[in-house]
Amino acid sequence: DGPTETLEVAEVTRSVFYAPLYVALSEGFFEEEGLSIELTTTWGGDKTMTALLSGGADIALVGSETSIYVAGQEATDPAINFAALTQTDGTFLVARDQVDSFQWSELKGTTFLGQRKGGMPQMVGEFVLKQHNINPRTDLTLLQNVDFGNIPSAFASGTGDYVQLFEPQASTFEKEGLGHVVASFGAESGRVPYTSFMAKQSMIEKDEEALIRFASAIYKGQQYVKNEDSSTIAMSIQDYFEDTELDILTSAVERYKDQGSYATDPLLTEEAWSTLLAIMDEAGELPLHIPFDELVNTAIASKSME
Amino acid sequence: MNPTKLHEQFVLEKKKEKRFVRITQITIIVVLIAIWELASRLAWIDPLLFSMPSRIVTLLYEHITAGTLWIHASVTMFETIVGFLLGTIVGTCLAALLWWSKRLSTILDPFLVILNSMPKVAIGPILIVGIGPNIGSIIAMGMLVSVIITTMVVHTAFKEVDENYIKVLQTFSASKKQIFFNVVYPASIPVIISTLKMNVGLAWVGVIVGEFLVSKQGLGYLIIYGFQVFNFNLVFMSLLVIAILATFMYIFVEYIEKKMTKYSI
Amino acid sequence: MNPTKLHEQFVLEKKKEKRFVRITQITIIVVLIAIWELASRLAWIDPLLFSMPSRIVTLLYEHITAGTLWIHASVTMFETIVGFLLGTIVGTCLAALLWWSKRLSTILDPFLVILNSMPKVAIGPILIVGIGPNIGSIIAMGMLVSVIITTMVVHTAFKEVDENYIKVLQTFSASKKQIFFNVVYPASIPVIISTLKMNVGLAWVGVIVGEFLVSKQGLGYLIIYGFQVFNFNLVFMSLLVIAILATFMYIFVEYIEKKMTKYSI
Amino acid sequence: MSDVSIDSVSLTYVNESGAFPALENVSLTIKEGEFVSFIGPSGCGKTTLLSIIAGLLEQTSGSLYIKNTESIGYMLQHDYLFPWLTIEKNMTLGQRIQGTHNEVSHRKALRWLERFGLADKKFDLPKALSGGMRQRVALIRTLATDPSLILLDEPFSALDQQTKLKLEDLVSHTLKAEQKTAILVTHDISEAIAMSDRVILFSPRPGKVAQVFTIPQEIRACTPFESRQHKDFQDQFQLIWKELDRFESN
Amino acid sequence: MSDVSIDSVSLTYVNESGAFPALENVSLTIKEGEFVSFIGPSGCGKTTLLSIIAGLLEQTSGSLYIKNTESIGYMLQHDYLFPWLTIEKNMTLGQRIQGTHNEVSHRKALRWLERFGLADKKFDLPKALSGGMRQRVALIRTLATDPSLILLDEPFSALDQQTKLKLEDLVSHTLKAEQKTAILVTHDISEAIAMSDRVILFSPRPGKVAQVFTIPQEIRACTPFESRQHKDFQDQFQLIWKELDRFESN
Ligand SMILES: Nc1ncnc2c1ncn2[C@@H]1O[C@H](COP(=O)(O)OP(=O)(O)OP(=O)(O)O)[C@@H](O)[C@H]1O
Ligand SMILES: Nc1ncnc2c1ncn2[C@@H]1O[C@H](COP(=O)(O)OP(=O)(O)OP(=O)(O)O)[C@@H](O)[C@H]1O
Ligand SMILES: [Mg+2]
Ligand SMILES: [Mg+2]
Repeated sequence: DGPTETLEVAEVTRSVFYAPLYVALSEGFFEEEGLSIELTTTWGGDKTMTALLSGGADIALVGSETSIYVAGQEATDPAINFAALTQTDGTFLVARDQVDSFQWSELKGTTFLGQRKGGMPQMVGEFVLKQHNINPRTDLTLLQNVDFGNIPSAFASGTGDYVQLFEPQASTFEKEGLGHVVASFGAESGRVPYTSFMAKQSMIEKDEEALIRFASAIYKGQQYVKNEDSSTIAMSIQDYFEDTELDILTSAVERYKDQGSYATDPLLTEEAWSTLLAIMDEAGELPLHIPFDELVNTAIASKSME
Repeated sequence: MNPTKLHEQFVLEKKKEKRFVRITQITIIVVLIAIWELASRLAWIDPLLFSMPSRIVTLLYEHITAGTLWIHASVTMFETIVGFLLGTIVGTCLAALLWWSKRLSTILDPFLVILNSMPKVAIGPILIVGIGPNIGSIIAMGMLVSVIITTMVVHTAFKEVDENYIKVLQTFSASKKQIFFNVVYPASIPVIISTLKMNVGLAWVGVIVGEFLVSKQGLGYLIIYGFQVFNFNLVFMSLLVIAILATFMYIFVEYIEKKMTKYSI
Repeated sequence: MNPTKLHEQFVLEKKKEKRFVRITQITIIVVLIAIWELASRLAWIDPLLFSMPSRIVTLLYEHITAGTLWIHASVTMFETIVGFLLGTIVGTCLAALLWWSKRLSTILDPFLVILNSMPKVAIGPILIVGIGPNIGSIIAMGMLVSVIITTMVVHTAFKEVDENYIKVLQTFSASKKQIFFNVVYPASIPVIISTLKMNVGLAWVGVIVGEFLVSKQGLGYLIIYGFQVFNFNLVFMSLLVIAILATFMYIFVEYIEKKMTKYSI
Repeated sequence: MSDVSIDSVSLTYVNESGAFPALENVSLTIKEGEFVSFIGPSGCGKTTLLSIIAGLLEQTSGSLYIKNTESIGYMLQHDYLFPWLTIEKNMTLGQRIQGTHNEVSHRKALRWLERFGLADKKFDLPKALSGGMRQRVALIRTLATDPSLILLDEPFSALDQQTKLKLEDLVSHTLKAEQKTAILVTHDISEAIAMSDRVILFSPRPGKVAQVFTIPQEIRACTPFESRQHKDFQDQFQLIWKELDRFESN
Repeated sequence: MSDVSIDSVSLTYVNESGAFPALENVSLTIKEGEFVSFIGPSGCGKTTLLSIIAGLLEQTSGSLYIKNTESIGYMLQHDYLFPWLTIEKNMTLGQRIQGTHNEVSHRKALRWLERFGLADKKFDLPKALSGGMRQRVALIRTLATDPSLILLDEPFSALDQQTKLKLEDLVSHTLKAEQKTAILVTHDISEAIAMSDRVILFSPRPGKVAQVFTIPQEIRACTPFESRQHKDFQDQFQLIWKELDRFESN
């Protein structure tokens, strides 16, 4: 074993959605690769990407769309997606009232409390609505004015008939009887590179080897998540979620696992990338049509799985 | 030298000094902007993160011609003014209440101190639950940021009114209400006005934070959206507009201050 | 009645009054908590959104016994104290600089006003670029929130030092430096200390906002994490701890104030 | 007929650090129309006694009879004109507070202003006036409520000598013409002699009536300015000075 | 030998609203060891002239000769003791600023303190002292730098009459014993006569030297307190009063 190398990782938020990362941390997969990880939460995509671009972090865990926004502005040293962590959207459609057999068309004429404009959840949300022939502008009242952290409060206090929520918010709502998960945006949208690990181009050129080891550890985490059952996973990651009850964690993991939100390997596919571009384009937020190989490095992920 | 000439010379020098100050200020701005532009263009700093004055101005121009700037700016301006007025008025009324009952003020004092050091951002959910996810919450945030500090400062001013003025009224057997409206309140107007100046700044901060929590439009919304789509040009443009508007509001308050405090105690 | 008796009676009454105030304060707290608890239990308010005092206290107890509270609280406390000290010291030094050159202060005045009304939250990314995503950015935010207002308030205090004290030194042909350190600075200490009191609150707000930007741990981290996982018990518990710590810090500053301002001008 | 009669009044200030007797067993009778001066070392309780008479403070023990408690005018040591009110408004403040402000009373106050040579300052703010002018306005404010008993606490202390001598004459003349009962607190022995019918000397804290000097009729007949040139003035001065000096040296 | 000689000095204050002549063509010579008083209506420029002599202001025209510019002591109208310094520190402030503070000069200042009866207040803060005591400390602070020319701007105006009369004696005695040249600004004609060798009367703004009164040797020989009882004192007072009064009524 060589000397351990320290990598600074900035994550965009702390979420059950990123379970494989926490598994890799708590099960010691990084140490096995001779890596020591400094994990900092830089709340929000802008802060995370800024930390990466300004050299404050070696690796960023952030929505892939951010790399496209950056590339759209002639970045000199662009952020490259080198390992996938999640491969679908992570939000769920929660209804205020119990619905027996949910049809998307039921959304028509209701008030839908969505996520904020410009972010992936909002774009996927609208994309899915359109796929079900619902025009988000005319067929329903779409509220997009509430900050991520305050959406549950707004819904719980009576705003909207439907709401788009992440886990463990959705599980908590169900448990408390405040709402019922009726559909999953992740399941509807299909595979997209949703949250990925990124490094700067220069970093990849300089220290590809460390990134490969990093991706290997992530791969181990992903395999662990794939193979173990939800409660084992929940127990493994509990240290990263203080004060969240184990049953909520388990149910959240379960839900993401079921719909295949967790990528089972770090490899990003061109097909999924095209879906991402299509979704962004549909939402009118695509600044530039960026080719797959310009922003994605598959070599690292491939080598890491060997 | 005769007085008229001395005065003329003095006025001339004053004018010169004023011109010098203005020129220096403009120079500072121009130089800073030039350095910024240059540093960005030559990639000493990452133009992605720091934007570039030329880009900001271009964007501003686009927003002006498209008419969208007006919408965002007027919404935020409205919220700020209402939040500012509410913060000042409610704070002053609370201060009056505390002045009225010394006992009440002793009892409430520690609560005020604690409230003052609470991060107001954290009570976002309570606002949203109480008022709903709408403009009301934003205004409430703009008010909340300034109301406690206004209460404390104005209450101190009320307490510090020279008690001899109060005694003058007492010799005429004035009631407590008469004392408040004839001495305490008018004597504190200068302090109230000077807290206005501070509140201008605080109300802006509060409203922008409020727009971070809930908003469809407004300059805070533009900032958050800019962050969301990693477009820092938009962020800097919004900050520029805020700076301009805040300056105007400050100048206006200063003007009122000059008008209202012609006398001095 | 003889003086000793009168004094005893007075002291007794004072004590009674003090006890009354304390009891009322405690009653207010207890009643508020009881209402809160009841309202939550009877589901008048949603316990998910408003939590419940009993749950908060249980959680607090768990955190204390698990030793995790100590980690979060000490990190935030450290950041706050450093941010607070930096804000006060840097602000005072800037104020001294402005006092030194009247011309400089005229030139910089509008810039200060504009900076003061900038929402500091929006410059988070710039801090991250300049300082990196670490504790430095948090402390910087804690400092930034208070530094401009400190500069303005302390500069005003420096300017308002009775110029006759300065004249006294001038009659001894004192240098400008001697004037600053022998009159202007010591005469302004009471004002500086009273801005400290304000800065305690501001530093807390700044540091919490800073932890919203970047954080591994701390009370602000717990708050934003609590929002993230929709655990409002955690949010309220953190606010409670902040309230307690901020109160202690305020009492400490008040104690210093009493010690330092034995004299009055 | 007595206007004010004070019967063994004592007052003790009490605060955290202790009880401080300020007045002890003060008994005093002041006749209607009389002009009395209080004199004594600093801190002997002169202001305290005025405040008790004015009803701003309550004595700890003893009793107080004042013929017309509703009709007291108290002029504080400094002018305390309200800087945000014009001279006219300042002057009629007492009337407005007491609800006696009407056209008649307003005209009366204006006549005072004329008599004091300040008619043209009616619409000015106090800051536009010199110290002496302000003092005159404060006096008018006190007179405007038409009190039968007037209390003056070192009204001339802040003035320079010329202004002071002139105001003394004016006030003395005014009060005599209006038949007011008056109590003047002062540190200036000459002033006390020149203006009063009687000078009450208080002993150091806690204040007691140490001695009462009745001013000879010849000096009383003069205006305050003239009386200072009176041949008996210096003797009277020396008399009081010595008594006061005794207190200070102890 | 003249210590101060002022030659047709004028000063005009200029600000936004205009130019205001405060002094016009003032010429004056003060001999070494002489005690001179400046008197005149309020605003006639007495303080302005002192400031010019002290070098705090520059005249608009005219010239000024002062024998020893380094050695001027200026005592402002109020005591302006620094509230955060002990009496000892306050007293030696001038020495420390001028870098002449050493054991010898410190002891010398302490001796002054003893002579003024304040030795036990050495470690007190100014607020623990009465007005008269503070004034004495301010005087020591001025004397402690051992100036040859002393400027006093209404040093006794804030005091009550007894304290004032006593301090006048003390200051007069001290300055005479130390052979200091002194200029006293005052509003109090009696004080000017009692303390000075010459009284300079200034005309109203813009200030000009209106008249110079040389005080008769017999009055000068007395202490200030005694001189007030001197038979010629009242005549001297009337003389100056009439001149001053002429200005005020115009
Ligand atoms: N509120 C108070 N609490 C305690 N002591 C007080 C209070 N007010 C006045 N005193 C004290 O009572 C004494 C009498 O005060 P008062 O003001 O009546 O004196 P005075 O004769 O008017 O003095 P001066 O001539 O200085 O005005 C003083 O020793 C003073 O320090
Ligand atoms: N800085 C200034 N700018 C303009 N005018 C001034 C200034 N300082 C003083 N004056 C004016 O100059 C005149 C002389 O002022 P100065 O203070 O010398 O008078 P003084 O004789 O000392 O008066 P007093 O007896 O009231 O102390 C006054 O009319 C005053 O208003
Ligand atoms: Mg008094
Ligand atoms: Mg003067």
